[in-house]
Amino acid sequence: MTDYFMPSLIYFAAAAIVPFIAAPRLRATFMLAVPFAGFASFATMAYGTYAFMPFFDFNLKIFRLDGLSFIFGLIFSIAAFISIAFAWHIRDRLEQVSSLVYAGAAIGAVFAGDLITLFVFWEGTAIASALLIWARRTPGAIATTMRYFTFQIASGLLLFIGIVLFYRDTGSVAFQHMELDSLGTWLIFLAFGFKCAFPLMHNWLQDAYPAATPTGTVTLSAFTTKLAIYALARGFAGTEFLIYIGAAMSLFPVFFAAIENNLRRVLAYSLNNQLGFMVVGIGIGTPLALDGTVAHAFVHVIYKALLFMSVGAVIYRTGTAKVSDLGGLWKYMPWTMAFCIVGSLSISAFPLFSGFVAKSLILSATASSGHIWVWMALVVASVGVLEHAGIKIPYSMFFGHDRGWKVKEAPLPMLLIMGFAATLCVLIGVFPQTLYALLPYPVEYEPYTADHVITQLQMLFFAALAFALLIRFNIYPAEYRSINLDFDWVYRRFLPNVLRVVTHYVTVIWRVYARFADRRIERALMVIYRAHGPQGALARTWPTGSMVLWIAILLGITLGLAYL
Amino acid sequence: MNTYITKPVLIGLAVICATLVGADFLRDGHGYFSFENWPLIYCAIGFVVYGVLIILAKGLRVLIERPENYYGDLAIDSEPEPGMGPIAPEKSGVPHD
Amino acid sequence: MIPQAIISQLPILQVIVPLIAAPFCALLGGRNRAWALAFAVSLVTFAISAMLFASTLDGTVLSYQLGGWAPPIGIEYRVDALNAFVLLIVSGVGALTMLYARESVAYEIDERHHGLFYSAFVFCMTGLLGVTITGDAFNVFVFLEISSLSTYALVASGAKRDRRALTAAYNYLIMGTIGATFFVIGLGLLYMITGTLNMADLAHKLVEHGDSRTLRMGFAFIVVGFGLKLAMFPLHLWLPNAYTHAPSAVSAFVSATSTKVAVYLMLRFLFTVFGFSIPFEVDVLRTIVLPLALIGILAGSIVAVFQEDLKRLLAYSSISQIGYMLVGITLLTPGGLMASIIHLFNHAVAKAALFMVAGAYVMQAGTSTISDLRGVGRDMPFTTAAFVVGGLSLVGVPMTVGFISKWYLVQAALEQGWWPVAGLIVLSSLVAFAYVWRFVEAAYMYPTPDGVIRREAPLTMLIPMWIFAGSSIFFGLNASLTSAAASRAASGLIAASSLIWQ
Amino acid sequence: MPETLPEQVPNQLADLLIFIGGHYNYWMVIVLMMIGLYITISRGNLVKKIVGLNIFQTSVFMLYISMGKVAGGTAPIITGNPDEVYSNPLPHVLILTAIVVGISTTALALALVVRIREAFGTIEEDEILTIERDLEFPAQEASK
Repeated sequence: MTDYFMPSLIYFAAAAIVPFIAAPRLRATFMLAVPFAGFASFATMAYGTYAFMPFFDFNLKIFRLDGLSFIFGLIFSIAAFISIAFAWHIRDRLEQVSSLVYAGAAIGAVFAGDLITLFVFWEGTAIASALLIWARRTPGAIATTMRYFTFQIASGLLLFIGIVLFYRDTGSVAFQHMELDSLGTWLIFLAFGFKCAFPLMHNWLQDAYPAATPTGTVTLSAFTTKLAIYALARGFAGTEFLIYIGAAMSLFPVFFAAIENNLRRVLAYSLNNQLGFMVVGIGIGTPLALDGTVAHAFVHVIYKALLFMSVGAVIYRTGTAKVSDLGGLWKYMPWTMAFCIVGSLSISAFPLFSGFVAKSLILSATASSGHIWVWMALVVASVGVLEHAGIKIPYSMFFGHDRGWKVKEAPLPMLLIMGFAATLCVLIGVFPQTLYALLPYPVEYEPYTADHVITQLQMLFFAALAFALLIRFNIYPAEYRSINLDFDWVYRRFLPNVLRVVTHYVTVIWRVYARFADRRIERALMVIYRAHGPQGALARTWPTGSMVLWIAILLGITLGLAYL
Repeated sequence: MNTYITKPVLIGLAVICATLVGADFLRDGHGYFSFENWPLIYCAIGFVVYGVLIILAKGLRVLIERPENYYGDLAIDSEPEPGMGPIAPEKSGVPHD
Repeated sequence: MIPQAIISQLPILQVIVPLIAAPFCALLGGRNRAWALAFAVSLVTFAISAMLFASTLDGTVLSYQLGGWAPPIGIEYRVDALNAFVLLIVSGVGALTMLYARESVAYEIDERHHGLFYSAFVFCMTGLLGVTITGDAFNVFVFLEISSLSTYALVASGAKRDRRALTAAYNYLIMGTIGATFFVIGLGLLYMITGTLNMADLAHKLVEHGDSRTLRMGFAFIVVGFGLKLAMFPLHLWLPNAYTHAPSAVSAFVSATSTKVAVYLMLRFLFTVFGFSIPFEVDVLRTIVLPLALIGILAGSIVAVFQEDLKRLLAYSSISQIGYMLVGITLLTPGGLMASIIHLFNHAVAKAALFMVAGAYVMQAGTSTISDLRGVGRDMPFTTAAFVVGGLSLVGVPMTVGFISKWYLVQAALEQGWWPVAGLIVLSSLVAFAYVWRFVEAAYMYPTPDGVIRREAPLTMLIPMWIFAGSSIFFGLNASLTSAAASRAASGLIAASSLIWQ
Repeated sequence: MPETLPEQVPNQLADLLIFIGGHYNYWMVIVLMMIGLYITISRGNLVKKIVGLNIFQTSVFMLYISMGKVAGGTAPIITGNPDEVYSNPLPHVLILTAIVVGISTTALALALVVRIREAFGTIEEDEILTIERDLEFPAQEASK
């Protein structure tokens, strides 16, 4: 059995058992143990390819462990632990099972040695995450799930077609570096792009994440996008094209986040922005850049989960995540505020916090490889990150207008896990070497140089000063209930209208054609029926004599043929 | 929105910024690009970029802002956000404005 | 573990055991005693054919000389990969149909005739097994007549339920006898030019003999004779009435075996005896048999779509399925042959299951017309489910053995470059789906007409049904079993014939 | 007829006559066979069809027997005289079996005809067909 083993089997096995555990407490603790078991199963293994599975005439490498997949396996296990712990109070079996399957599929995909296994788990994450959003069970959420699911399956389909073409061109399905030269690799690249929220394909992120349950969003935030980053890093490291995509990706969400009313959508935009950083890192492709991407992905999972958790806690207590309804909670939820601030400081790369040690890798890699404009874009983007995630999230939730909320602090399990995540962020910030040791390529980069710290602090505090002044002189965008259109307007409003018009004309034409064709088809069917129906020539019971006649005729023909 | 950005907060911020400007000469200036080594460049970047960014965002908002029920009832924005199960009982304050 | 003495006697035992047991069934009479003996005999014959099949797995050809006479003079029984496979199918279907027959016959045939019915049934099985196993050409005729005569009697025994069974049996008799007599004439002509009746010997002599008008006449008579026995398109007119009005157990057994044995005979004579040594034989196949087979496929399935009675629908579907086998033969390639042999197995299994289901409906619902069977899906869930599985295997849905045979057939046709034939095969599968769906729709989509109560079929009927339905899926999933046996048989035939392959 | 037949025509004619004369029994087989088939095809009466069938089968027996004839050989029944010339016994034996098969078929056919007579009241095929058609499509009959 061992040669079929892979870590995600533990998640799937647990997912199979969980529904049958009646006591909610017991079920939650059982689920909590799963990430540890998952990580332990591959923690001590040497790098190499372990499990093989024959599939038609392929021999699928379903468990490959190497530098890149180990660290992603680790961070996915941590993410699984965080999201499961945060969902401690959840009773809904669907959400629990789908989160386990989701984590398992993501880890399975990370360890996939070839494209087919990757595709299987790629689809697994799509299905499980859709169920996770669906678990909220409100009409809006279900509609959003359908859109989300279509996007994810579209990505899966592109991947599948890409693999088929890739196999036809190169004859191999191994999952390693691919050049963007053939249609197959382009389709695979696009498939990864879909799930990595490239510009114009990004809006499923902002559309679906706010639709999930607060605990569901925490799970969602970790796996799909980081899996896409891993896939891009594995497949297309060093592709020039990615640098400019990454720059674009890190820039445009900043503006949307600044004016967004729903905090979880702000965080979704921020997630999109952070992905931009990672994509730039992959695009540059130098060992330092790739390390930067991996490090950034690693820390991003933690602090993004922390931010989503703090917003989740606020939702849990107040029932809303809208800036227009929140404010003044610092008196009632001090711990959540503290953890939220730690998260915000980490994301805005404040020194002594995890973001600082990771993002600087990417920035210096970009600068050292001479992409001035891209570097400028990333600097603007990091200021933007400070704006919407560093300041807007904590400020609008805990300070801002006092809406008169008098709520209790978040329940203890939530606080504990948020504390764990916050300490993790601080630890990585203070001791970057722990993180650097895990990275795939050896790192000789020292984040804490005086120059770097000072410039970073200057930038952050002057931005904060600007914020304070904008608030003071009331220029800061006011918060009121509203939504902002994004690319999803195209397929939620524009295309349906176009479709409605087109179907109107098509039906008119079809009706004209139908009248004309009906008579013809009717007559043809009658002819067939007359020949084959129960009284038809072919089906009637013929007199014996005629049967024998047929025999004689056939014999005659064959004998006649004998004389030709 | 400005109940918390009182005068002492502003003064505090100004003091921090002043010290940072003071610390600027500590930088030994071996950034990758030439303009990185100009004095106070990062302070300027932080302040100016932030302001421009907010103004551009407000401009964008004018274009793409829509009422909450723009996508009809089948959208999460127009339906009440039930959070986790029943809205936490202790909530007594009602959001106004 | 079986003593060597018995193993060497297996070929003759295969035929003698049922032959001797048959009259005893008539003597025993009585309620279940005749059935019990018949069932026991069928199990024994199945065991024998299983042992035969096992011993021919490694390609050995068993030969048994009746009475110790050397082959060209004496009658020799030869068992190679092909007829071991057919033997297994015939005795397997026989055993399971016998188990099924207990309830079905008790309902359809009145008490006094049970003994005679079962003895005729066992005689029919003896005849079919004999035809398959014998290596002597004239012996084929004798066993063919044994099985045919008993089949006519069995079909006629359906008269208790519907008097049209008598005319059906009569027609079947006239056509069957003419077919057999054609075969004898052909055989006589062959004997005239070669002087021997042993098939293997005949093959050598014919190759030496080369082309002559008598050989062509012999070939023509034999092909038309077998064409009639396996209900090739214009000669199929006896089949619908025979299968419809025969008792259900009989139609299940006969539909699954007698036409298959005829196909086996066609294969045996075309490849082993004639071996396509003269171009005339290929021309006959390509200009007469192939078009007729294609028309048969289409016409059979289209007529089946319009049928009101379920058993008649299945009968017409048999005609079209036989067309597939003939197309497989006329392709004259290893792939084509393999396809028709696998289809032989698939059709035997699927059609037996379907006719058994029809028999269960006749017994429990008293009717087999589709409109009266509305909502039967709910009242008799297992039976109807077996119908669905058998129907899907008939249509050739993936995961069923039907898919494998159709797959090989289309592949062989495409290798040969016969695009229209491949297209037609796929088209007719669609039509096949139409007539399977017609009944499935009636069974599941419509509510049960009120006042009609139908109980689920008894277990002794369900087990054989589900063994057939299950095996059509089981062999669909791990296709290697049937395709290995089929490819062994096909290569054996090709090697025997003088067709040269690239 | 041209005034003088070319020299070689007569012996061609002669060969033809010999050929036809010599094989008169095969001609008999073919004639019988055609008669048998014709009766089965044309006659409506079921019993007459069986008669036609029998004639058809006897033609086959004739074919086999004439096949086995050895010039000057007597019937293949041992007469104890060692240097007796017999014609080939094998066809005779085959035809014995064929006769047995023929008789049993006729017996079964006649039994069927008796049962059909009881069930349908007639053994004329077209009457039986009309009865069967009424059985099968009673409703349509009225509606058509």
